Amino acid sequence: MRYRLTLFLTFMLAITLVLAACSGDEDESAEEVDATESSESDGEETDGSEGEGDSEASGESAGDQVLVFARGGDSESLDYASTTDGESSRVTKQIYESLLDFEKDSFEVKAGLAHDWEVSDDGLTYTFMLEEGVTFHDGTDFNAEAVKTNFERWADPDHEFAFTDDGYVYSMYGTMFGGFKGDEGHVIKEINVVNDHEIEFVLNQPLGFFLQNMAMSYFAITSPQALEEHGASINENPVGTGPFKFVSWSKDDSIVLEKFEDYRKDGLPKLDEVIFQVVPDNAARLIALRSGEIDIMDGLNPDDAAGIEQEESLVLHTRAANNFGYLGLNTQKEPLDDPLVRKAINHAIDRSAIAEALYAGYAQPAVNPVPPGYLGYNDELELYEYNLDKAKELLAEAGYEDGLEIELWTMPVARPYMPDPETVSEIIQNDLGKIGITAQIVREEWAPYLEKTAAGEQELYMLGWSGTNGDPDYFLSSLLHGSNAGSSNRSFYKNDEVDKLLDQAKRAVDQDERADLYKKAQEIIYEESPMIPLVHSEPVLATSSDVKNYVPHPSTSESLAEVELDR
Amino acid sequence: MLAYTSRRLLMLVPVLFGMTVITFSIIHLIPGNPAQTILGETATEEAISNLEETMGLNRNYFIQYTAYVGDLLQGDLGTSLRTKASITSEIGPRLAATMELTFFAMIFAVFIGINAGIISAWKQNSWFDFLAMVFALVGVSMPVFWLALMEQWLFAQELGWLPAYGRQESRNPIDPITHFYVIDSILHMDMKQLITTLKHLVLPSIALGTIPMAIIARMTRSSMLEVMKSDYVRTIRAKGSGQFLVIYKHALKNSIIPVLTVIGLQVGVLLGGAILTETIFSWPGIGRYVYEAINYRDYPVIQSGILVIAFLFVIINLVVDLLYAFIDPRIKY
Amino acid sequence: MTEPILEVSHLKKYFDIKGGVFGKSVGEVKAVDDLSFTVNEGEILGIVGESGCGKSTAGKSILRLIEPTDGSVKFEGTDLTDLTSEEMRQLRKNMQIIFQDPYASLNPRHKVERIISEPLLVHGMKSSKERKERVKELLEIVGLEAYHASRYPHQFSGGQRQRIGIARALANNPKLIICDEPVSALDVSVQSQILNLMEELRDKFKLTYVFIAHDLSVVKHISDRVGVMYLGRMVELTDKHTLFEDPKHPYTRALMSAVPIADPDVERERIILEGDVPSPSNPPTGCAFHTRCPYAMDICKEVRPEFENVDDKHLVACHLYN
Amino acid sequence: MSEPILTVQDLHTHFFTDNKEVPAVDGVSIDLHKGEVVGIVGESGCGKSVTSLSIMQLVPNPPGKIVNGNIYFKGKNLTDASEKQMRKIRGNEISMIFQEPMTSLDPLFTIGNQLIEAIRIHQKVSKKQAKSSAIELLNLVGIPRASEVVDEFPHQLSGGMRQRVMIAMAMSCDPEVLIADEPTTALDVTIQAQILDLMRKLNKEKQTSILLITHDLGVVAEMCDRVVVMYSGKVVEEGTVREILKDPKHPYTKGLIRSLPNIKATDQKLYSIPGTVMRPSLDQVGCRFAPRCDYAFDRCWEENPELLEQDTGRQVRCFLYEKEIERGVPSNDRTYS
Repeated sequence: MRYRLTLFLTFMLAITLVLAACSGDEDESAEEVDATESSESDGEETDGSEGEGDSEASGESAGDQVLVFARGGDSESLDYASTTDGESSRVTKQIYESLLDFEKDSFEVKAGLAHDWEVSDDGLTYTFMLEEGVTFHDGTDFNAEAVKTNFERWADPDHEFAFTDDGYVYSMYGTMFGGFKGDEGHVIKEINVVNDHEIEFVLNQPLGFFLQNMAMSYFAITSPQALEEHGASINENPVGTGPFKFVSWSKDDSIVLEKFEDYRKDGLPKLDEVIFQVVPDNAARLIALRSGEIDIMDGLNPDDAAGIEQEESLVLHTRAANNFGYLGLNTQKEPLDDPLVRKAINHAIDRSAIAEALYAGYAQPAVNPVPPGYLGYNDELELYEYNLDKAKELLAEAGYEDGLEIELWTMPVARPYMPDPETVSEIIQNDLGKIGITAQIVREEWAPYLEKTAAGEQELYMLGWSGTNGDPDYFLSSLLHGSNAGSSNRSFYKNDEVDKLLDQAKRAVDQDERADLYKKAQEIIYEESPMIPLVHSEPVLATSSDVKNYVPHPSTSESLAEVELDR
Repeated sequence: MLAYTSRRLLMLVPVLFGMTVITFSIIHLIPGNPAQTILGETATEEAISNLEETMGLNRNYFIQYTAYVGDLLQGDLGTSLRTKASITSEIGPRLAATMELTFFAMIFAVFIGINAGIISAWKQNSWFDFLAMVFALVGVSMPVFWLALMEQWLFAQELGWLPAYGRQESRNPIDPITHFYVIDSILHMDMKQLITTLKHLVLPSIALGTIPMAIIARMTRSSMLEVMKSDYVRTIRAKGSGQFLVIYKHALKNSIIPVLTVIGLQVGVLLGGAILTETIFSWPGIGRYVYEAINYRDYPVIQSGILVIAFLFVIINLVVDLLYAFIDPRIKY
Repeated sequence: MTEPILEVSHLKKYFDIKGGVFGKSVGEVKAVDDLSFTVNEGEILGIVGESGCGKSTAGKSILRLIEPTDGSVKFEGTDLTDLTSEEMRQLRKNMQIIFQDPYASLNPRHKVERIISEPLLVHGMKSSKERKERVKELLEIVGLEAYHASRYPHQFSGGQRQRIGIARALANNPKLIICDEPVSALDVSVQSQILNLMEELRDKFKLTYVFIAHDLSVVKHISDRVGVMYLGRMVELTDKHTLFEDPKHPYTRALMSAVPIADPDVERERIILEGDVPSPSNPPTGCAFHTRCPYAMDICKEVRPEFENVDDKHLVACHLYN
Repeated sequence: MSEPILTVQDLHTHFFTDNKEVPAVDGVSIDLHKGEVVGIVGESGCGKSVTSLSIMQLVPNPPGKIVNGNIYFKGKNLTDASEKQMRKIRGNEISMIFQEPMTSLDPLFTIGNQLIEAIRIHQKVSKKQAKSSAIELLNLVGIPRASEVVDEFPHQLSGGMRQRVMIAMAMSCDPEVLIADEPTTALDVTIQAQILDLMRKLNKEKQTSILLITHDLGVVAEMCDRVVVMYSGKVVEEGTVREILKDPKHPYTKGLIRSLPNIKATDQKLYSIPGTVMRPSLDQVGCRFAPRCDYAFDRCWEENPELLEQDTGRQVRCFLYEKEIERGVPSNDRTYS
């Protein structure tokens, strides 16, 4: 019995080896097999989607317009509003559309499902004119009622589609619209359907970045019929109006989308199929790109980027910065309550060294707590000069000519804005040592770290922030508004003037006016140094040179409607 | 045999109970408030208290545990915090993926390992023996990720023979039935798909199977050498039988028992510890599922993943024990 | 005759057989089943029997190396089965055991010095110089050289190892030594050396032996009285001359006739027993030997024969003589 | 007497370990005739088992190797035979049984399986036929319930039963020569008597020649026609069983017989050969028994005695008998067989 098994195993191994060896001419033979094969499989598929057999066949014969987008992790959920995961919005961006949209490479707002919009002078009423003749992937019509249903779903935990019992929380809605239905700060007072293609939002108070919000992929529109039909499992059965419709999702592996033939824009999308493939290992992903198995790879190692630039068959892309890592200073604690000390530290940190060490240069030393390219980014301010003499002077001025001792809290986990906190903390410790500040590194587990820094136990600490809707408010107010001290403002920075500027900017409707207000706030912050922005990382990615019209968006989610493959 | 089997099954009960206690405790053993850990730096207090409410973290431990075990008994592993999907349905395909990979890795390891061990023992101190044992030593100490990347570099990038990642071609996915893709492609009667699936299995199986292969080879060799010295092998040779019969019938069966122990342990290790291989080869398996859940602090998934892996481990070792009894008539049932 | 130094009465040792779903005890192996005999001071009592008859278990039960299930063992009037383990430990000074396989019973990682001096230390010889002296003395007594003390067991031949085992047993001047197959692993020419040594030592130190063996000729050579065991019970016990000249029990007779004699001229009637010794977990009813006995009667299947005197001091358990 | 069926001629089997060459068998010659039972007697390490394994070409190599000598079986020299030719002889024309019945059977296969294997290696019969002959063989060697025992595993049998199975296996192809290496040493006396009885029966009924290797002179007395006494790799004495036991010549044989505790003898102190068994060695000069010999004189330490042969076939390796044998002193009667 035993050697019968051995023989079987020998046989199995032989097969595997033959498979490996004969793979070279597999393509030609595959063609022949396929002809008989596809007809057979057609007959057997009963519950597959109708078009699948065709699309598969056309996908095979055309072959070209199937794009494989490889990334490091899978999507959490395909219900965009209940997650803040970037890998999720990357996919839902293709399936869903919002009322407005961002320009290809910036956070500038443009038309989306609404081709036009009006804002009342008091900034309290927004009217959107919706595209006509748009249908969802399930064939139902897109109209103002659908928009209303979606917004009510997010605002009202008791809404029939809120799925609160299934753990759905629309945290981004709460953040962006000041809370939920019934909350004090909730800005949306009412939503009025004017007619099928016109909808009116009435606000309690002006919200400077309301339009920005409407362009976010978090607030896209789902087919109400799909919500009815799929209920809480809408997260695995997305139905939108976007250029691609959902086909299948094999978790931790791939999500398959196919061309939506009735897409509202003629001639788009150009691709027949998009496959989001999970390839967790950076090196493996690069190998797959080189061997032609994938077309776009996200999450390139900065160290590999230089090599890519040399390769003819590959193209290197940089995504504009949309985050920053910072060294926080607890402004309530001695000696950090003294702006002179804070400025001294600011002069002592060598940001370029950090950018070089961690991102191989694919990062910018940060000046402001807002990424460059954002509305109101103050480009008149210059980087705090890395100047140890000046730093020492400032310290002496503050009365610490003999140096001082301080705690430096270091993050226990890696984040996109801080891929290696341990190294950063060592660089900082070293830099501070040069001006006589002895930094003691403190390590905590992640949850206690967050709890204790929110409670203000720390002195120096490390954290960061990532953008979502491309509005400066999300950075500046969260991190530095006095009302957020003890939650997201862990520097406990309270400056009435800054608070006033930020509040005004939040309510202002005119974008230029907002930009001015933010610039002023940044000046004060720059001067007071409540936190030391370190770097804005610029993620790098690579595509095969066959991929055309691909433009990475700073939000990490770009529409692939115009992308095509040229091979 | 029946009594032995049922006794072994009964002995599982306390083991399973212990496992549930341990997995249940995981969430309460991490420092700090679990809800804060899960939600991260942008969490509001309200979100934290909401989550505590949903997860029942504010109830007393006993009630929480009872509810946990009650759900488990109904086959309900809970809901993933991250994806809001039922863990039971999420874990199935991943388990299948891991089991398929483990199966082929073990076939590779067992086939090569046992044969190399046998030939080494047979031709003791020959150049083959020497080479095989050097190779086995290297195999044991070789970092899996390095081997995996070398395989990818050579067979995927340079030679283009085999795919670098995944269980199937992205551009031509399979329609899963059992989620064991080899079985699925047979069920679909799709020869091309079967070949593709097998091709995807080659590199990760080798990467994953190399360490067990080396261990099995060394174990088989020493076990064979022991058996070859035994009186009954001398008897069989005195009967006039050839080496092949001696080795593949008698010596192998006798030396397989310690090897079987190793195989059982290794299967367990592979099931739970294939994270590296699964990551490098983009294998959507259970190791990566748990690993990612750890990154995202998705505690229900961590609990369930560990529970399922531990359960499989226990079952495999049970099977190994039953196999002993099957192979060796001296083991009392 | 003097008072018996050792008095064993109704000694029993049953081992449980585990099985079933819960691993409960499903039966017993009656390794030693109601064994009684006495040993006088200075005497050598031989116990013979085939493998599985319980002779070794009996030896170990007497010293409480394994706990007897029932019965009593009196050593110089003290009932050993009543003693605490500490008292027993003290008493072991007077009672020693020598095992069959000298190699397995000596720790291969210890030098002979340590092996022999260990019992000395246990029983209170604190001075290491004294112990060294004693080890030297003991080695000479058993026919080895003093320099052997610094060697390891594997450096010795089988006979020499058995000498070491004996030296260790003698270390604390015991009164009684239980010899469990002490020569059966040895070559013939060495076996006679050890037997002679043991006899010399008996005379020199006034020792008492219980000599357990399966080899009838060896037992006959060394013993004063001989007991024959079959399936956990004594079937015959008397002084060796009576036993070998006039064996009563059919088993004893068969056993004797089966021993090959190295003399081509000896012609004798051979009794070849049928079959194997039955399993002690399921011994036959009545007389345990009836399944193989050429003289078995009906009563043998039902009634267990008493172990009683047939002639003067000749105990037999057989219905033929009652 | 006719030509011997098996002749061992000046056999040298050496073991090579740790840079040492040990002449385990050092120039042994033995004849075995049809229907004859020849005993090889000696203590452990004397080379008797290695001699038997050498005949079967089963000396584990490495470390053992036949360095010199011939083994003729029916005129064919086995030392030149290929492994393939040897396989045809083993178990078919020459069979062997071993000392340890407890470990000599594969514990994982049924008795039947192992017997059938033995049969089918040499005979082209179906499994079914082989099984029925297996049952027949078990009956032949006196195993009760043979048809059940074929399906049992070795551990379910007692030592005596296993040795019977070993004999059945050895007899499966009606061999002309049976080599029995301490076949009863591990068995109880009553079982030993059964096994010896069985072997005697086979010898008488099938005229199988038996080479019986043992250390027990009692077994020799009961079984053998002729006896070869070995000491330290060499034959020291050879003769009929009566000659050896009643009129031993070599001091070693004499000592061996005298040191036996005899069931019939009276209480005297046992004779014992002083010293311990000498391991064979290439460096040894002189008679290997000299260090333990009561009669040793200077020459014994310097010169290796030759095996002296009387025309009757009686052989002794001792200087003491040089003169006696030259003078042709007749040995005791040769009629015993």
